[in-house]
Amino acid sequence: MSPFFALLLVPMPAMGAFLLLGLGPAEFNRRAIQTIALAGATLPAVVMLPLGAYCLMGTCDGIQPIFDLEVGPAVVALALKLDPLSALVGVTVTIIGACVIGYSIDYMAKSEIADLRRYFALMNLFLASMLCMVLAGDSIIFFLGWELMGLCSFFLIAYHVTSARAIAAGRKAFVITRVADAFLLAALLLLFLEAGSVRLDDLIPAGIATDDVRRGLIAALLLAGAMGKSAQLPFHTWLPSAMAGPTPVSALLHSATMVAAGAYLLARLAPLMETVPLVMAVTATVGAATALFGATAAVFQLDVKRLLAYSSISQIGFMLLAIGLGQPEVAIAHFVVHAIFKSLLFLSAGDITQIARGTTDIAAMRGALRARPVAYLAFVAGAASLAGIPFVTGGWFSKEAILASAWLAGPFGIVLWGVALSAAVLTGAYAFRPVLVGLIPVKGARMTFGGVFTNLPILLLAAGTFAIAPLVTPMVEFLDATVPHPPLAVELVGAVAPFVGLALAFAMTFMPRISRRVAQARRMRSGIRIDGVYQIVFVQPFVALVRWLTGQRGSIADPVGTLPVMGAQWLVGAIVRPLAHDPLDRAWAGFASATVRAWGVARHVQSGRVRDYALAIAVGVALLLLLGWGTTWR
Amino acid sequence: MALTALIVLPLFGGIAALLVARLGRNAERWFSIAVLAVALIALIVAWTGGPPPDAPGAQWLALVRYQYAPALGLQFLLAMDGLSGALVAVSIVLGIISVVISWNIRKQSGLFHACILWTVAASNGVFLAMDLLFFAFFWELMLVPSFLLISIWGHGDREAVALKFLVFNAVAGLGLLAAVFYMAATAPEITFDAFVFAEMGIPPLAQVWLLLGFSMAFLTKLPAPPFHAWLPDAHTMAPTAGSILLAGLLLKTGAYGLFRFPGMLFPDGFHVLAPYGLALGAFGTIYGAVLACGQTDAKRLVAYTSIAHMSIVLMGLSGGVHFAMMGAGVEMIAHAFSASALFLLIGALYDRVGTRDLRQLGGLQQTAPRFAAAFAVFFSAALAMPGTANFLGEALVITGMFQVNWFLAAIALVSLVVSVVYATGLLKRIIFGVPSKACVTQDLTWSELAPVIVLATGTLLFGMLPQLLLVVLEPAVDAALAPLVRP
Amino acid sequence: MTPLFLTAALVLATGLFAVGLFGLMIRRGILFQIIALEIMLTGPALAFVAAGAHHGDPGGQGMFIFVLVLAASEVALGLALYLRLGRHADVSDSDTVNLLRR
Amino acid sequence: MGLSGAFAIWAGALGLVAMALAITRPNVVHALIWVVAGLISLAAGFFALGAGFAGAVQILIYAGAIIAVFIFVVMTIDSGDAALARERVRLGKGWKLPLVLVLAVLAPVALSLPGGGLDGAPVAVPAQRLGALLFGPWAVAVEVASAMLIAALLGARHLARREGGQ
Repeated sequence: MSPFFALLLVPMPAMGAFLLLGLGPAEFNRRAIQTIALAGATLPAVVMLPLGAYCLMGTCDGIQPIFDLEVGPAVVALALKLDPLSALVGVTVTIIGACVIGYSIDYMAKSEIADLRRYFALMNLFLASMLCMVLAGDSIIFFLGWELMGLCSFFLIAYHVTSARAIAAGRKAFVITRVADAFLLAALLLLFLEAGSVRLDDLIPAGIATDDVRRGLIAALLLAGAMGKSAQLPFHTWLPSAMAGPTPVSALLHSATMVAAGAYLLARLAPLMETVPLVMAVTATVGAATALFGATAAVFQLDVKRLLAYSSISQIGFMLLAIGLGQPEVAIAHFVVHAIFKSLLFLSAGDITQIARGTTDIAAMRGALRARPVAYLAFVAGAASLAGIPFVTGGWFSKEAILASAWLAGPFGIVLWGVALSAAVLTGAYAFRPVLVGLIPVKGARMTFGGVFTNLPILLLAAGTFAIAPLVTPMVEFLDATVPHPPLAVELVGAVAPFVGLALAFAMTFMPRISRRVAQARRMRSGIRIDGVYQIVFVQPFVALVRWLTGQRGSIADPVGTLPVMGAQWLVGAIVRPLAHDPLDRAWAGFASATVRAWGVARHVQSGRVRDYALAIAVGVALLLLLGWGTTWR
Repeated sequence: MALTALIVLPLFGGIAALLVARLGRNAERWFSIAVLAVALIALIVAWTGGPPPDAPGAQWLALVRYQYAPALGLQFLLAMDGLSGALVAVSIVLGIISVVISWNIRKQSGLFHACILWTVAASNGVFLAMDLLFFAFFWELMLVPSFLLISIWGHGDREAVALKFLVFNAVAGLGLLAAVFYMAATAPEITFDAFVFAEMGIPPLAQVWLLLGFSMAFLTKLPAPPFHAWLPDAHTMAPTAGSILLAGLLLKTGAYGLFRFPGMLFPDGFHVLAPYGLALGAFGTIYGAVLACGQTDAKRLVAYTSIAHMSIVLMGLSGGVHFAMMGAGVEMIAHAFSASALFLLIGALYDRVGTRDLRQLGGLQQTAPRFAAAFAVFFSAALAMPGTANFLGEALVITGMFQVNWFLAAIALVSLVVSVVYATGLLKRIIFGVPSKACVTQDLTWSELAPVIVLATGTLLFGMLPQLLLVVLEPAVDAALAPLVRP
Repeated sequence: MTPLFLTAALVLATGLFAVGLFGLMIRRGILFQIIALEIMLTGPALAFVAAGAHHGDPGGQGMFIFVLVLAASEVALGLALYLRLGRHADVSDSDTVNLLRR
Repeated sequence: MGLSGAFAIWAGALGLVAMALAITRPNVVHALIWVVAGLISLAAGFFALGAGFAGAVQILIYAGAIIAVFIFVVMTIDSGDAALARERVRLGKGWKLPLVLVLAVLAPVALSLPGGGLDGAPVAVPAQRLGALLFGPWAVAVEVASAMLIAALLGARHLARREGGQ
């Protein structure tokens, strides 16, 4: 029983919890649901940590095959895989999953049994699918996890089933991620055709070995798939509106794990991507552009959750930038750090805003220091790590590594470095805005503390943001890579950026003139209305086509279906109907009426007058005699 | 011998059901279930009965041949391979489910169960008959019980719709008959045996015309877009059992026909017409999906999704590549499960709420959680979520399409995306939202939940552990592809 | 001259018959039509007697007797009908009497 | 031997002329008298042909009895001058077609006249031979003739009976 057998056990508990809660017919009370959910969430962590430790000690590059079967010429061999990348990400995901689900036990305490059960079932299913994707050794299980995450995000965003906005947000998220999944599926299937097997170890060399055109296409498709799932620039519109879901969902799915799955995909297939320089350049530029766009949009947000959503977009932009520059390991390090502080931010913000009348806009966080000190201080820690306060927070190390790799990547790299730096400054700005708002004292605010399930995860994550700081470089080495070090001056500039951002934030919150202008920047707040553009360019034409085809616009319903039917009916009219009255029959009828008319005439012969009859006799005799004379007499 | 039982048993069972109905106390329902169960056992016996000695190919699991009029070339020839065995199993299971689901049908319940059994018998006949005359006979026979089911127990203006269904398919059947008789006439000595036709070597031009005749019947039953006008009406007006049989059995016969005969009898004709089949299939997936998004009647929406899924099967079948054919086979069975389940659920909802209009439904999540869970499972099957058999089928078809033509693969992927739109649309209007006053219903009873669980396990099992299905289909696909090897 | 008597007699008989027929056609009065009928009968009578005379066969005169009987009964009925009709229709014109029932 | 075919033909011709005049008279009585004249001349012809009995029967029964009854009936009908005028008018009309037809009837007989071949003198046929014939082979015919006469008698009596003795 090879040690890798444990790999199978990692997603099992979460899947079991889902099956029990989601599809199980048995009735559970609230307490039972919470225990099953907690078990489903924490057990994977319990199993994953020893595996991670095993990986730390020795080499850990093992495959646990599940089954294999022949489909025609190809062999489909499903398997789970343990290597430094999957171990590191797996540990992070399990830990954060446990924290968030633990937190949500208290957070969701008020919702009634049926919804609670559905919520925890879906959260566990999400955790299971994320772990499947992370630990997948072949493209089928990878795609299974990838798609199941999309499904769970749809159901969880639309958790508040009665609110039309949440449902619409869920549908939008699912459609856009599904477009990305289509690209990814195409890429994986093309690789499958090349390799004749589904194992990632075979796919990557086979992908590298193919001709350039096909490899370029595959790489481009993979990038498109990653960008869709990670809400990068063209596909980002679904993430801000996905905030309609409950806060723990946003914390786990839409910031820490699912949204960063794109980065993980590109990191996993990095050897293949690096062989296509053009796609790498595109990845980098997209990453940088998204980082900047996300940061600028976040600055103008009024709602703390939307602010954090745009922040996620920009942070993952940073990850893509790193991958684009050929440093996937740094990106993964940033992934781990980002996962920790972003989920921390969401959980603490959720806790603060929950007690303040439930709305999640920044003004509601006023006086949070006194009202909710534990959550507020945790929020400050997270914000610091997000902004990248030097030497103290993990965020600084991973962001510094990314800026360094940008600087060292030649002339084009320096441009990207500039963009990334400005994004970092703006990150500092938007990170500290809610913190400063929280400092504004509010009279009569009573100091309250959440339950143990609320505070334990928050404290754990807060500690994590600081504990991870020294571990960033070892993490990168663990992934067999080195952290690039730019010249000292560049590092200093990077260190100053967050403080410039802090100043900006201070100006925005406390100077009335600037804060008023920030409040009115409605265009920026809605992400330069890209969402509206998509609505006009994609959604409305599609709805119009549907309306036209189903005949709601007064046109023929289902034209391709009804036209042959109408043609047939016309044919019947043109050919059959004239023949309906059989022409032969009509001829006989004509003949009959002619005889009737003839009878009319013939009737007059019998005039009843003796003279006429005499005349007839005379004629008859005359003719006979003539006939007789003509023939016999002579 | 077991093979003939598969057809004869339900056929005479149907007649017996008419009589048994008089005994009352649901006698005919238990009787029908018993008949179908025995048929299932017969299937297993036939399956495990070891390969028949005189079978022409390696892939045949069982074969029955009885020459009852050699002078006229008439014989009773049945043969079963992996695919037809699986389809027969599916049709029997769906037969049992449609009996279980319509437990509260009181009007002429004897005839109702007779129609169900006759439909199963006729479709088993289509799946097994290798004698083209009998194939054509069962092909037409299938229409009669479905016509009765729709016109007697349907809703709305059911007679007109049933008639439209009958006329559409009967007229299309003429193409099949013409081709069969032409082949029988030109054969060296008169026979209807498909194996003889396979080795007969029909001239290529004739093959094209014969294939056109065959595909006229199969495409209408499939249904492929220009000939699909009968399906949405038939489904909306049919009773729940009728819809299940229609979606689970009748649609599969069209696909089975395209799987078996073009490859075997008309290889040259297939190479000529395959591109058109691909184009038609591609158009069908997009057309069916887009139309499904705009429907307001739940059953009509699912009917259009069936058109989209079956067009993907058509693409797979006319691809002529190993993956595509395999994918088509899997998609056929997966669609049978998912479409029947959706019809079952919508039918159950209709029995409780009295309407299928999506604008009046909604809020099932609050009032009937078990309903909602069932819908969610088959919602994910409808949009081919990995882990369901639908995804396996469509992924294999798309892989095949990548080998044939990338543009078609792109279209199939677009149809995957559009499937999300209509699936979430259906789910939104039924499950989510504030529960409308029409929607306060009691949850699924056990008699409805059991079939749902059976179908769910079918979909998820073949999705998670595909080798159960692929091992069965492998020989059938290899044999079907043998004559088609691309020149 | 004597040998031609039978042919001439037949011609005369035909003439008598023709005159009777002519009378029947042109006269409208019922009485005149009955008279014309009588004249028509004398035609054949003459022919019979002439033929009998030519062949020396008494049959000719026998037939003449029958013609006579016929003429008598015919006149009797004709006049009876004439008297009966006289009560109802204008018997001077036989056209008015063209319906079988009154 | 005294029989002379020529006289018979001559008497026949006279009869023909009388008959022709009979049908053209507007007055019924004149017409009847011309008929009697015609019949008597024909009787003369019969005598010339040797058919004595026939001639006698002609005069006695035909002219004497039948036409006499005829004249008797005509006398009972008082056809006034109006009828006379009307007859004159009618005579003038519509006689062309009948004339043509009558000539058409005469034409073939006249045309076949020369080819006759029916020569031979008339042979007298005494009444005794006639009597032997009538009551010999023709006995049945005579009975039938008498039955017809009785039927005519009854018919005439029934038809001419006044409606219920008005």
